[in-house]
Amino acid sequence: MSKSGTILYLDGVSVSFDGFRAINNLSLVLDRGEMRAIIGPNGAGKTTMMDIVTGKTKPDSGEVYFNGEIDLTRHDEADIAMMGIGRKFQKPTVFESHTVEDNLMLSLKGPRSIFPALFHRKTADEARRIDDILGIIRLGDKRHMLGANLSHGQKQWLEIGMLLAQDPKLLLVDEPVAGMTDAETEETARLLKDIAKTHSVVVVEHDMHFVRELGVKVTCLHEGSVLSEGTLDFVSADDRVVEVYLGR
Amino acid sequence: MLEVSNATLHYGAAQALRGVTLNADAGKITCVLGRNGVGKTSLMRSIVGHHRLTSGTVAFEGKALDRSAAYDRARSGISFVPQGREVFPLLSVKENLETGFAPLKRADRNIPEHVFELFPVLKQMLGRRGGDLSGGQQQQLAIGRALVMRPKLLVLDEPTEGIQPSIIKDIGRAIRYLRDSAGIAILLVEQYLDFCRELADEVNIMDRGMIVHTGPAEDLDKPEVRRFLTV
Amino acid sequence: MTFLRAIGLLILLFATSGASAQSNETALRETIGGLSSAKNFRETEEIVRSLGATGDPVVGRVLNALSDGNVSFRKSDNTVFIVSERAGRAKLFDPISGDEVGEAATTELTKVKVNNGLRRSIREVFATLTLGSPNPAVRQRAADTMFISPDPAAIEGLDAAIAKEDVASVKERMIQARAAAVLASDLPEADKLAAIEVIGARGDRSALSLLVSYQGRSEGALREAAASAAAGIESTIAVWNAAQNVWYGISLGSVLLLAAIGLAITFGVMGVINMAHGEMVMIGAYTTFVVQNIIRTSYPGLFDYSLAIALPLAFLVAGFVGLVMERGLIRFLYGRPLETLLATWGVSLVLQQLVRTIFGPTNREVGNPSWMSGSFQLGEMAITWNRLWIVVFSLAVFVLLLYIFNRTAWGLQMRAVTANRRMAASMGIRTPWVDAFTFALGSGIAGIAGVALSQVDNVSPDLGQGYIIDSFMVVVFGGVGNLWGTLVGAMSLGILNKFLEPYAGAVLGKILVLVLIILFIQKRPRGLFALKGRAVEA
Amino acid sequence: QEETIKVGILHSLSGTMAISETTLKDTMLFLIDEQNKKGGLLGKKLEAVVVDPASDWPLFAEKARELISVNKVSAVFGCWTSVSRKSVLPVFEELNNILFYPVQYEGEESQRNVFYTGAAPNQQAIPAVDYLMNDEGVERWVLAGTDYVYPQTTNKILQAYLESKGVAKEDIMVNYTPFGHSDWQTIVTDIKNFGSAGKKTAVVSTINGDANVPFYKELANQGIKAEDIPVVAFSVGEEELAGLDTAPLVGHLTAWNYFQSVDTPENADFIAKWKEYTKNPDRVTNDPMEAHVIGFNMWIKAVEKAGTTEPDAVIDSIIGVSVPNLTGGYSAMMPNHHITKPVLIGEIQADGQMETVWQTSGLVVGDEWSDYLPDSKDLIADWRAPMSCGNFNVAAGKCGGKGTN
Amino acid sequence: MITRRFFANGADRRVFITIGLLLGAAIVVPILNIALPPDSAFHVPSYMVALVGKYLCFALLALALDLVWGYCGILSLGHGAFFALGGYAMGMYLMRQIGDRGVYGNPILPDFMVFLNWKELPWFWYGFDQFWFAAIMVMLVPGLLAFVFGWFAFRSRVTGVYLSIITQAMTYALLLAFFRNDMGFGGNNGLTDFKDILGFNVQANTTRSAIFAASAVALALGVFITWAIINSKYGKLLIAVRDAESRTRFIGWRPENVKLFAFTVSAVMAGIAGALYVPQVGIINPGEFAPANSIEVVIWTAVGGRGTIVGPIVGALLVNAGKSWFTGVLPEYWLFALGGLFIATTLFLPRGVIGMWDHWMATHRERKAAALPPSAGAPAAPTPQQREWQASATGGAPEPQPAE
Ligand SMILES: Nc1ncnc2c1ncn2[C@@H]1O[C@H](COP(=O)(O)OP(=O)(O)OP(=O)(O)O)[C@@H](O)[C@H]1O
Ligand SMILES: Nc1ncnc2c1ncn2[C@@H]1O[C@H](COP(=O)(O)OP(=O)(O)OP(=O)(O)O)[C@@H](O)[C@H]1O
Ligand SMILES: NC(N)=O
Ligand SMILES: [Mg+2]
Ligand SMILES: [Mg+2]
Repeated sequence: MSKSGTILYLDGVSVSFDGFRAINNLSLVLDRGEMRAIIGPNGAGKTTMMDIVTGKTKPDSGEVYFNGEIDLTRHDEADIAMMGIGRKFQKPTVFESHTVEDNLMLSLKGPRSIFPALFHRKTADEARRIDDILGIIRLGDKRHMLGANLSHGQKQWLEIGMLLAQDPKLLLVDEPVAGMTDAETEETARLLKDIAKTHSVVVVEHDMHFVRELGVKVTCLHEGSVLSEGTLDFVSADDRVVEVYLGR
Repeated sequence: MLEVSNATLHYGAAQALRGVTLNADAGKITCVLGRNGVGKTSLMRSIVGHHRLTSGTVAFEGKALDRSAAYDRARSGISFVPQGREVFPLLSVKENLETGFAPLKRADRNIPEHVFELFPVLKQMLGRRGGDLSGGQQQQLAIGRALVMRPKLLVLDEPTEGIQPSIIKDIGRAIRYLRDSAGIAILLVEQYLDFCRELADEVNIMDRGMIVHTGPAEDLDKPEVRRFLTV
Repeated sequence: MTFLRAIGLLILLFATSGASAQSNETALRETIGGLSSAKNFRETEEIVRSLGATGDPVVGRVLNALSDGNVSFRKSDNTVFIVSERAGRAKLFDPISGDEVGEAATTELTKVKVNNGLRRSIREVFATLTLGSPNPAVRQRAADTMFISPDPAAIEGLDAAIAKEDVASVKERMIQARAAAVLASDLPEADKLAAIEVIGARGDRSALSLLVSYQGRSEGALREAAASAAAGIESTIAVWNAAQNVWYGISLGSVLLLAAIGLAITFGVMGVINMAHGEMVMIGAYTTFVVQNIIRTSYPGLFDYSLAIALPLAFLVAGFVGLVMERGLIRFLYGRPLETLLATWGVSLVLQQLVRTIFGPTNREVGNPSWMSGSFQLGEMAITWNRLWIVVFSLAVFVLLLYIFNRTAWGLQMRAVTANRRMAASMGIRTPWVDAFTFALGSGIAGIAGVALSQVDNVSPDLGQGYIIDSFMVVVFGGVGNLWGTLVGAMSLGILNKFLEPYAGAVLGKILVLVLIILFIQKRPRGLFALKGRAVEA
Repeated sequence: QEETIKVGILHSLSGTMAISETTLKDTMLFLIDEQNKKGGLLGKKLEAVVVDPASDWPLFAEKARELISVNKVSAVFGCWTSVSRKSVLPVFEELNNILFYPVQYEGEESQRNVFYTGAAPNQQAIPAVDYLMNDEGVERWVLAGTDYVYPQTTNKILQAYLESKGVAKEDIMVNYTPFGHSDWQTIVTDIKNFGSAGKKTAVVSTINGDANVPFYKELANQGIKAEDIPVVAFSVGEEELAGLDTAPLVGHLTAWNYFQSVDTPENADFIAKWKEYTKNPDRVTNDPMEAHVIGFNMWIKAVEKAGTTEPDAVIDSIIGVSVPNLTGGYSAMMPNHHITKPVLIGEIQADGQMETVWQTSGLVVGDEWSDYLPDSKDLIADWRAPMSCGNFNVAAGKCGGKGTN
Repeated sequence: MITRRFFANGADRRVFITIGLLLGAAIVVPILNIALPPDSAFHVPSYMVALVGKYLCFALLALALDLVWGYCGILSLGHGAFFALGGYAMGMYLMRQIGDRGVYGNPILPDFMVFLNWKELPWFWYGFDQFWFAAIMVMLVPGLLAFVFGWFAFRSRVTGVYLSIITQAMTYALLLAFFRNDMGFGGNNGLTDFKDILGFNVQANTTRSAIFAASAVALALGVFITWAIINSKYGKLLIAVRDAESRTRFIGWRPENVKLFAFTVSAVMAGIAGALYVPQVGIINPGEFAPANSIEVVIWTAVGGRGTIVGPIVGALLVNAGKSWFTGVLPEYWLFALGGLFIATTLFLPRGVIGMWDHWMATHRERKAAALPPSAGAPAAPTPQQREWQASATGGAPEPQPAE
């Protein structure tokens, strides 16, 4: 396998916690501009995989490359984020004592050092961008509400908004539609497809309708490694996938 | 079994519930649906005693609960699976389950076998800390933990969130089983419409802090009901 | 002086050779009576010497009393008595027979003053008198005293005693005492070399002391022999010193553990930044004081049980104060841990001042019961009983807590409640009850720590302040929320401290320990026994 | 409202020093009460103004300023630690008032507005060492102290003194511990080891306050007997011993200018009244209390002599004033603002009292500038006109320390 | 939302009023002290000037702490160390100004060095005879210590109580070190007996007034700088780091740098406060390093209201004025009063004086805006019982938590 041309390249990655192998010799390649859906049973290691990519967890072994050239295991979270990998967490975490608007403002792409931040003035461009995002995540009327006071689903949306604001090259989206209504789920699928036109995306979801909606290649993880890969129809026809994941 | 009447709730000056009236009967599955932020969680938390209603009443088995604390409500047979799981992160899975022993008589202090039948992964991971589990595993633990208490009323706030499809099916079966065999009342908040439609004996639709529709599960296919669930 | 000694020796010979010295009571009385007219310590000492010179064991009584400062004479007629004073009245006893002969107001009496020099002389005289005692322990003590203050004149007495002695260990001590006397005498070199060997073989500090001082006075072969014997002892002592440091470290560690372990619950488990923790310890110590005070005034016989009585009481008193604090204050602050700092700081000020108002600002006396007094010798290491018991006690408390915490339903509920109070309530756990009793448990444990600490430290309103910083340091260093961390943290800080102290001194040693803590936390930002993994970040 | 003469009392009633200073506050209240019973001063009643500087040194300065500027006191009795005295010195100088300082201290100071009624090193430390050397035959010395200025200075003086007496350097061990040191195991063992070098050894302790109790407990438990290695302490009085079981400590020594056990009619009278005043038959008395008694009586006398409480007048009139002390003699205020005192060496008794075993034959004049420190041996203080100088250099013949040229 | 903005304006207005008051005091108080005769009703006695000047320094220290604690969640239990270091730097300058007026008349060595037989001035005392040098050191030494300490600690991701405890260990170690006479800072007695500052007699009324004015201006400046920091994007970041440090990392910020900057700025502010404090109280000694002192600063801040700009100032003034007053009028019972004050504050003013005021105003306005009947809203200042219920009901706190 060649790394060049890939946006994300994992090869032979393993990690264990107190002897439990959460990721087991996992290999996964994502091409530039690709969107990939990842499914798999609870505990398969999907979130852990994202932890590894974003620098939160260091793998015990294996290669993790971004953009074909950057060894992500040598960088920390902030570096990785700056390189253009954004993430939405499974459990939504937003800045609770900031307003929705400020949450977005802090996430907006731009320099990340202290002094510029100290003398920063909001530009018209940024204001517009924030308004746009607020429109997308439908929190326009809640822009001055504190993060802490949002409902669960609203936090999910805000997280997505923060991810959009960062405008990363690669988006890792962990269970974006958990807690959303069916209509919102469809909306989110549309949004992600839209984003995927210009970005690379990895989506983790258990909602098969949603995954189907996305209509992209699907990888099913199980016990830390790839169980099956292909179109959704292909994967869901796999007996092992049915056995461990979809159920009968 | 559970009667909520005319419940209102405020967060500071913001109003989250506006005169909600709702019943959940023994041997029935009562579903609450609604868009994000309409007040479903607020309602559930008011029922289990995490929030104190500004006005209105909650009665369980004919007794008003408004003054009683969350632990007394739990002791009287209400158990709760919260949105966001809230497992005890530093307690092992086994200990998490055992926290459900508190309201039980000494003789009943065991973990019912059906918990492990339903969620086999919990049996494998008895010694692991709750917080180390994956999201879906935690959700399973949260449901299992609620079952340990042998509730008369089970309140589930989006229990399928983050759970793999096969287990969602199992949960559906389990809920039905609990309703049918034990005859307990089940109050279920769901976004997952299909799941709801399959299970519910009665659905309540919420919007902006109010119950805007109550009826049988089939109503979910009516456009005037669907309206409340679209964006 | 030498003349007196010579007489002493003669009489001693006479006494120990078996012929019973017909005590001339009137002569004795006259000598004792001289105590009332002795103008200074030197004159008193001469009387003591001449009493000793009688060789009559009955003088032991008056010498003993004199050494304890219990001999007085009546101002009106200069009669000397052994007295036992209580509240301004004194019972009078005859100095020879020991019979009670009356009573007097203390103001009617003048005490015969003693000082260290005099006490030393009495001790020596006493030794020569008791070398023939029927009690082997007394004989051994006599021999040891004679070893420390060797007197060539005693050689013959010792020889006689050695010949008669049938307890091997006592005999050995006598032989060593004789060797010491030989070194001090002008016997030939060969005898002295043999003596040096005997003393060197004894191998303890007093032997070393003798050898070093002899080394300074001698020359030639003797000097070399003394030097090498001394060096031998020094090297064994060095090994013992290392062992001693470890012991001291453990002992300091156990004090830290005791001080911190209650905090490991109120702060470590419950998350209350409990600045009043030290005051809970103080309350325990004052409870001990009160218990001892009552015992002292009303049931003196129970003194040895005072700690056993104080222990449960201290637990209850401090636990009760904790309970009141939790119900009245802390419970409003769950979820706002930082404010507990402000409130408990307030409580700590109030408690300190309250104790100051009730018991006064000064130290209060808390005594060691006999089983916690003194020390025993383990090789060249003196292990004090109070420290030993504190080590044992602290470990017992630790094990008990560990059990409650990990093995009981209460422990489980405690951990659940502190992790997520609201959810715990929804599991049917009576959170207010758990909170209150957990806090009371932590406070009660602090209280019983106070009982133990009252045995080594001073009981004053500031007692708690002295421990609060160390306690937090230990709990945090060990890793918040982990009882094992508290144990290992306390022990390692104790031992570290005690190993640094001899090299750096107490002050620099302490600074170094603090700096090492700071550096260590950089390596392990969540303490020694850090919890890892998702569970912690969640 | 009848006019009163106000007297400031500046002793910590809370914090670490409360343990020592509270008694002195009570003493002052007692003395003022007694004086008022006698008819007050200059026909007016005395009024005590008590404040609590809370063992907080800058707060001492603030409270001193408050006493003088706001409460308009005529004199202040207060302070215990040297640092608190240092903290208030500039205030007394600036606002020109009077401070009576009742505690033994390291010397090296003489200030116009301060009267030192406690002992200077030559009134305590040096006689104690002399006693040990001559009467107990001590040849080897452990100088153990709390690490701060008083012990450091006293030990510097003692070291110089001992060396001048021919004690070898290796026969002196100096050890400092932090305030409140509570684990004495190592140090007591060190002392034991140091004492087993075949020479008679003694410990000179300048250990302060709280640390003493655990120190003596450890000494007792490790079985260090006064007959073997005596400890002579300069900061341990009856008050400190009240917190200890002294039975195992019998024979250890202290050096002071007063003991409660001193058998004089003045003392008996004072103790009786004191116990009555405090309504506590167990209340003890101690040396700094006596210093306040002397200082207070001197101030009364000086005010009467001057006919005013005006500080300048009192400062002038008090020199030479002599009042009975409680040990049966008279103490006089010297021109250096230090007083004359007898020096007593006492052995600790089983009842927590000290028994005098040695006493200077006469009174010793407090020597503010030690003769054993190179830079202060040429200095003297004399606050009488025309010299009126606290640091007159007799070698250079001028005021102001060394002088620049 | 309009209410929020309006209210934000209110907070800003309060800041500017505070700055105005401080600058006004800097001018008016010296005039009232010096120009008016002592018997005038408007005369401010020197005693007051010194006292309030001291409080202002404490207020600046509390403000410095609030910058890191209130806005960044770093509960420093060692801020007294920076204050004391600033104080020592100033103290060293003042000592050198004594020149040969010391008791031993040594032109170079301070008295305490002379009587402990020091032969020459230690190297670290060089330069302190120059005011500009001392002034730089006042900021540099605390700043540098904070920078180095913070650099290591934040990089190692030491947070929460672990950080609090090592800051405490730091100040405690410094306390013990400065106690040592061998360190060359006067041991326990510290530095005292100052004579001149910049050639003016420190005890003169005019000098006192000038230092008072300097303190007021410094505090005003501190308020302004803190306000500017808090209202910048960086300020928002600071709060974000306080609430969810690891989250900021995943959007590319470096929380260690964010914290380090605030910590260093705060230490410099504390150092300046210490430097202004020393000439006003006339002594600096290791007691300032005592851990209890640093805890007290935390308490002032909490009393006034953490996470507000004016709160710490109000808290410092209130508690210290209380302490001054109580120790004078209730010398034997003032600890009851002060302790009771702290307890009452937590019970009845859980967000501190200013925080509670804000909360009350906010709820009041919001309720008005929502035009709800008052009975329907939750009461503004809940009673303890109600709050307990809420606390247990909301599990986590609605208010920001520190990192631990
Ligand atoms: N720190 C840890 N300690 C122990 N086990 C861990 C730890 N972190 C993760 N695990 C385990 O690793 C496995 C993978 O977890 P992960 O969160 O990646 O699963 P997931 O695929 O995201 O599942 P889900 O769909 O439920 O979110 C799980 O079994 C989990 O229990
Ligand atoms: N603590 C709070 N303070 C103020 N407002 C709150 C608070 N919690 C929730 N809200 C608001 O109350 C409303 C109802 O929230 P709730 O959590 O009950 O919604 P929900 O129906 O459960 O939504 P979701 O489907 O997203 O979980 C939301 O608009 C939310 O913003
Ligand atoms: N002056 C003293 N004892 O500090
Ligand atoms: Mg996951
Ligand atoms: Mg919800």
